[in-house]
Amino acid sequence: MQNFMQDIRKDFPALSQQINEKSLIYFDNAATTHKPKQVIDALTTYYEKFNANPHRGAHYLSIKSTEIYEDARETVRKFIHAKSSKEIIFTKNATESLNILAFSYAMNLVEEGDEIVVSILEHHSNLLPWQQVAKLKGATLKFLYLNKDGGIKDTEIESKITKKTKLVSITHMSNALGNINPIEKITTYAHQYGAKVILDGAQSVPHMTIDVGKLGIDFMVFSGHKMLAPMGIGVLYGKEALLKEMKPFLFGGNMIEYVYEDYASFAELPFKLEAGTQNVEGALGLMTAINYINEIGMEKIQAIEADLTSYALEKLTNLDEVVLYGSKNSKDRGAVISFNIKDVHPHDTASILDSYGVAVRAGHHCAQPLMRYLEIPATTRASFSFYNTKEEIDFFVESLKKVRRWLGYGS
Amino acid sequence: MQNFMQDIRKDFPALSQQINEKSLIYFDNAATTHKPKQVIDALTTYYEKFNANPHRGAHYLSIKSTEIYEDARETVRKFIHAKSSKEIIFTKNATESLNILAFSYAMNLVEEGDEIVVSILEHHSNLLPWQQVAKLKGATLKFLYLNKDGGIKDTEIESKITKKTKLVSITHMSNALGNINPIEKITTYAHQYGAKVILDGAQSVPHMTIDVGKLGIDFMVFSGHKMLAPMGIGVLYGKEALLKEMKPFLFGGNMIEYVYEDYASFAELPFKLEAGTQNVEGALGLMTAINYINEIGMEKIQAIEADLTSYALEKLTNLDEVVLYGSKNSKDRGAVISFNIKDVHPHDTASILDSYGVAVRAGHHCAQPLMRYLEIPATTRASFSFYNTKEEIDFFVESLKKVRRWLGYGS
Amino acid sequence: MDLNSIYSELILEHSQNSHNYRRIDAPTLSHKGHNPSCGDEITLQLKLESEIIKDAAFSGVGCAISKASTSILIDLITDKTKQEALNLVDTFIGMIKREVTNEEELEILEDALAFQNISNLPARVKCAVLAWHTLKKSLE
Amino acid sequence: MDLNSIYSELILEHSQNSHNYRRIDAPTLSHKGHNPSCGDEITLQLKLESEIIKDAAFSGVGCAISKASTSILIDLITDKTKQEALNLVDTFIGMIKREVTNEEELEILEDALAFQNISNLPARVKCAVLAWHTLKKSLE
Ligand SMILES: Cc1ncc(COP(=O)(O)O)c(C=O)c1O
Ligand SMILES: Cc1ncc(COP(=O)(O)O)c(C=O)c1O
Repeated sequence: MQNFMQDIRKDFPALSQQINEKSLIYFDNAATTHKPKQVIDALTTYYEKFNANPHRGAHYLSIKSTEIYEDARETVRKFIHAKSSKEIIFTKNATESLNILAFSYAMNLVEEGDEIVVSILEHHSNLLPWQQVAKLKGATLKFLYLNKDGGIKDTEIESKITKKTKLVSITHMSNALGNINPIEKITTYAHQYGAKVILDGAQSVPHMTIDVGKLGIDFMVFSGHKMLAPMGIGVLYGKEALLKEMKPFLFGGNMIEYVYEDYASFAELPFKLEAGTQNVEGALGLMTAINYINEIGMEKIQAIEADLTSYALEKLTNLDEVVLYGSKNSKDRGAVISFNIKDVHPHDTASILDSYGVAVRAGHHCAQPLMRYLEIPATTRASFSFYNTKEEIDFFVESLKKVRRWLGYGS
Repeated sequence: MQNFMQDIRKDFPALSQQINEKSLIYFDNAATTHKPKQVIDALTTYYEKFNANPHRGAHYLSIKSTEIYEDARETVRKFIHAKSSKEIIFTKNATESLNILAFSYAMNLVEEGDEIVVSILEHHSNLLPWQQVAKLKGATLKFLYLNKDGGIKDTEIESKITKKTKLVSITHMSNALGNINPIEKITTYAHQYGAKVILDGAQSVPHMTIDVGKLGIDFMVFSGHKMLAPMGIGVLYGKEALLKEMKPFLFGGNMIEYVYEDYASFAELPFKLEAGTQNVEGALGLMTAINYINEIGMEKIQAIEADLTSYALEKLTNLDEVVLYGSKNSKDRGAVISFNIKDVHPHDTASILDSYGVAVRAGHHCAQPLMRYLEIPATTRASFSFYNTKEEIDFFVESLKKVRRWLGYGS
Repeated sequence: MDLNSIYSELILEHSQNSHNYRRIDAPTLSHKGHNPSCGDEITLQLKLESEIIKDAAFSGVGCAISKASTSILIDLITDKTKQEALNLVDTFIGMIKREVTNEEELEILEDALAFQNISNLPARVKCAVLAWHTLKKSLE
Repeated sequence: MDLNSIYSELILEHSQNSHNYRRIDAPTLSHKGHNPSCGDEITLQLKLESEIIKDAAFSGVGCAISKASTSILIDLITDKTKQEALNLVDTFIGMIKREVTNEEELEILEDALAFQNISNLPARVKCAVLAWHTLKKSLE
């Protein structure tokens, strides 16, 4: 394990930096992860050897770019166990994927009086698009609330998802608390009423094996940058029959069949939903990142991250000055820990930790309604990746202990 | 000049490749350009030393990423001579920028019976969004047609832009023919009637000095990948007062102020129009590309490209088997040459040239209505960048001469 | 890439002044195939008499490869049954996709074997298969 | 980065149990300032008597820096004229942006000089200026 970790960390140049004369401890992985040199090198090679506009050219570089782009699509398909590569649409991030679903799918599905169900845990990106649809269509947005543990109870699901529900859009793993939601239960329940289920996989796809078929979901979204790939590339997965019904979201080059002055017909899936020049290098980066993850093995990644999380949870539970949010049971959560230090605003905590080289996030984590629900203005969040270590957690905890003193409290 | 060119070409690793055992001659620059090593290195450094989610974190890497992203915005602002960096919105490509304008601006501006004016030269990306707006609003899409030279005559402008016109969206330089349109005339004329003008600068921003104020336009769009930067980054420029009126296009993280369960207020410009995690490395790549262009100097770039274009035009004019499209006058055009070889379909031409290592494009160039207007199914297109050379043009012309023979014609 | 194997005598012959490039009077089937990304557009006309393709012809625009492929297809299917023609299409598509590689099986393609190496030119595969897909659609 | 210069005695004193953290009866002006990205929300209350700020106080939530900055601001503007207060705000913002660097000019900021180095902590600049911007908006 020791050696394995040393090897792994060598793959990530950013991890061996000094920040403020301290070794960087990067615990902001839920925001974005660092990139292994395999991904960085793949991009460099792409620029040096390939780089052309795919799908449109008869020349060598264009053919290569097309191959790379479509290989990336197939790699994503396998990774999430989708049936067909037509079900994989490349977008710029999870947020765009959700907006496509809101405006090109839900706007045609939801009618006045219908209900859309989300949870109070949602990231703004999985909330604002539904507020828009609800407003424009005269539908109602309903929230699944949490029990004390941060979990969603069966009774909550059963009472909120009803025959009025047309759509459930829910996060798999909360970026703010780390909680993992009971997706299979929700899909089974939603499908009873014929409602469609969208999974926000931004936090789960990077950290657990995903089988869209087993989960029973209709759509899923995620972002490359949270899973070792570059920013600027995201994915929208949808069941082929459903994507087929959808009208295009962006209109322009690449997504057309015939174009007349006053009329145009559109290409088949997946191209119908990919307008303009696509981010080929982003797709290549995502493919390379997935290959990297597969090489380590998702099960190993999950085991390492679960181990780090329970180690950190235990240490933090032992600190009197720390208030923890989210499930106490590390089985119900991913590698995200939200907490506060008594009497200290999370921004001060984050700045002080930063001075020790420890990068954590402070704020509402794009989940203002959740913060309001928990009656806290903000939290401090430490989120781990498989490349983090227990030694880093030890140092982080030691640094945390100094925070109150910096702010003039006895301890 | 000789030495300068040698130095420049060394900056572009992709240019010194062998393709099919021939030296690559890359004449598909209107589709996408290659990237100088300065850009590639900037990305590598970013991944190795920075890389974090901007605008949300109190830690060092996040602060650096924020700085890089906002520096990039300021660099773009200066490059196109916009007044404020609030006028610069980062998007994924020119196509997305145009869709934002269609759905977040034009849909609120255009009413039944109004007219939207485009030209018959438009790229599908600057046509399909307007078809949608026209259809959804019951407005009429009007086309500026061409004279024999491929130019748009004053009388055409004067007869098509009328008091019914609400919006003119026009390409600065045609990607299919190379023609440069008389933008100042169009804006002056459109503004007389209070119509707004959108400039599709996808082909012009990479190749000429742009001053949005002098051009008098209201909005402009372009893509990074056509100007030495990566794919996945584009720009929407708009006058601040106009962008301010616009409703958001994508909804989610980053573009909010306050979020409640059933309601959200939005951030100020430019953030209101940038939802979700942005492509920071793309913005950095664009900034580095602009710095590279500035270092050479846009005037020098223009001079080199004009020289290459007239050299090639002259050579091609002398070939009996070549039919040229677009203006005969190299002053009215950018570094794009569209042509066909008699009796030969452009796809065959492109494949044969490819076997000589010459990368050109064949097809409708995302301008089907133009092809139909010109009554040709497709053209072959050679498009130059300042890093191309006359020797490359010589070789290209020699290879062209062999095309008819490959297809069994005497010469 | 070996251009000679693509722009071969046979293919050039069929791409220029093909005897199949004409119109049939009163065809029983007429189907348009298109390749929007290239602008290729080919109309295939068939005259069927009780399951037998008695006559076939094409018109439209296309590159040398798509025209030759169409013309060779027509030679091949004339006087064949619908079922035989469909079988030829499947074998041809199989050959292009490198799924059918058995030489004996491929033999029935006769002149159409000239396209065996088209997958070395991935950008042109669409041109080679256009007419075959069109035939399949029109017969089904 | 020198944390000592940020979390100094003075700032800590003002951020905890500040004597200005209270409510005024019948304020003449009450203005809410917020920093959505952090969740900071501060209400500034003023009692003006013919252009003189007779009393000022704040309430709300915020980090140590925003609370200290607010409290120090309040000490500074109490018994000053509106014009003097606005001048202090401009000088303070100028200092933070490193546009005003002349020491004599900065002297009027007194305790607020403690924030001179906050720009070394770019993520916290917003916290330090929140109250000052809020005051400016409320007076204008
Ligand atoms: C004139 C013109 N407009 C718009 C576009 C669309 O750019 P993109 O595909 O990068 O969105 C292009 C390039 O393809 C173009 O040449
Ligand atoms: C749960 C969740 N959903 C959606 C998003 C949005 O992802 P992006 O910003 O990459 O679009 C994030 C990340 O910020 C997230 O954590």
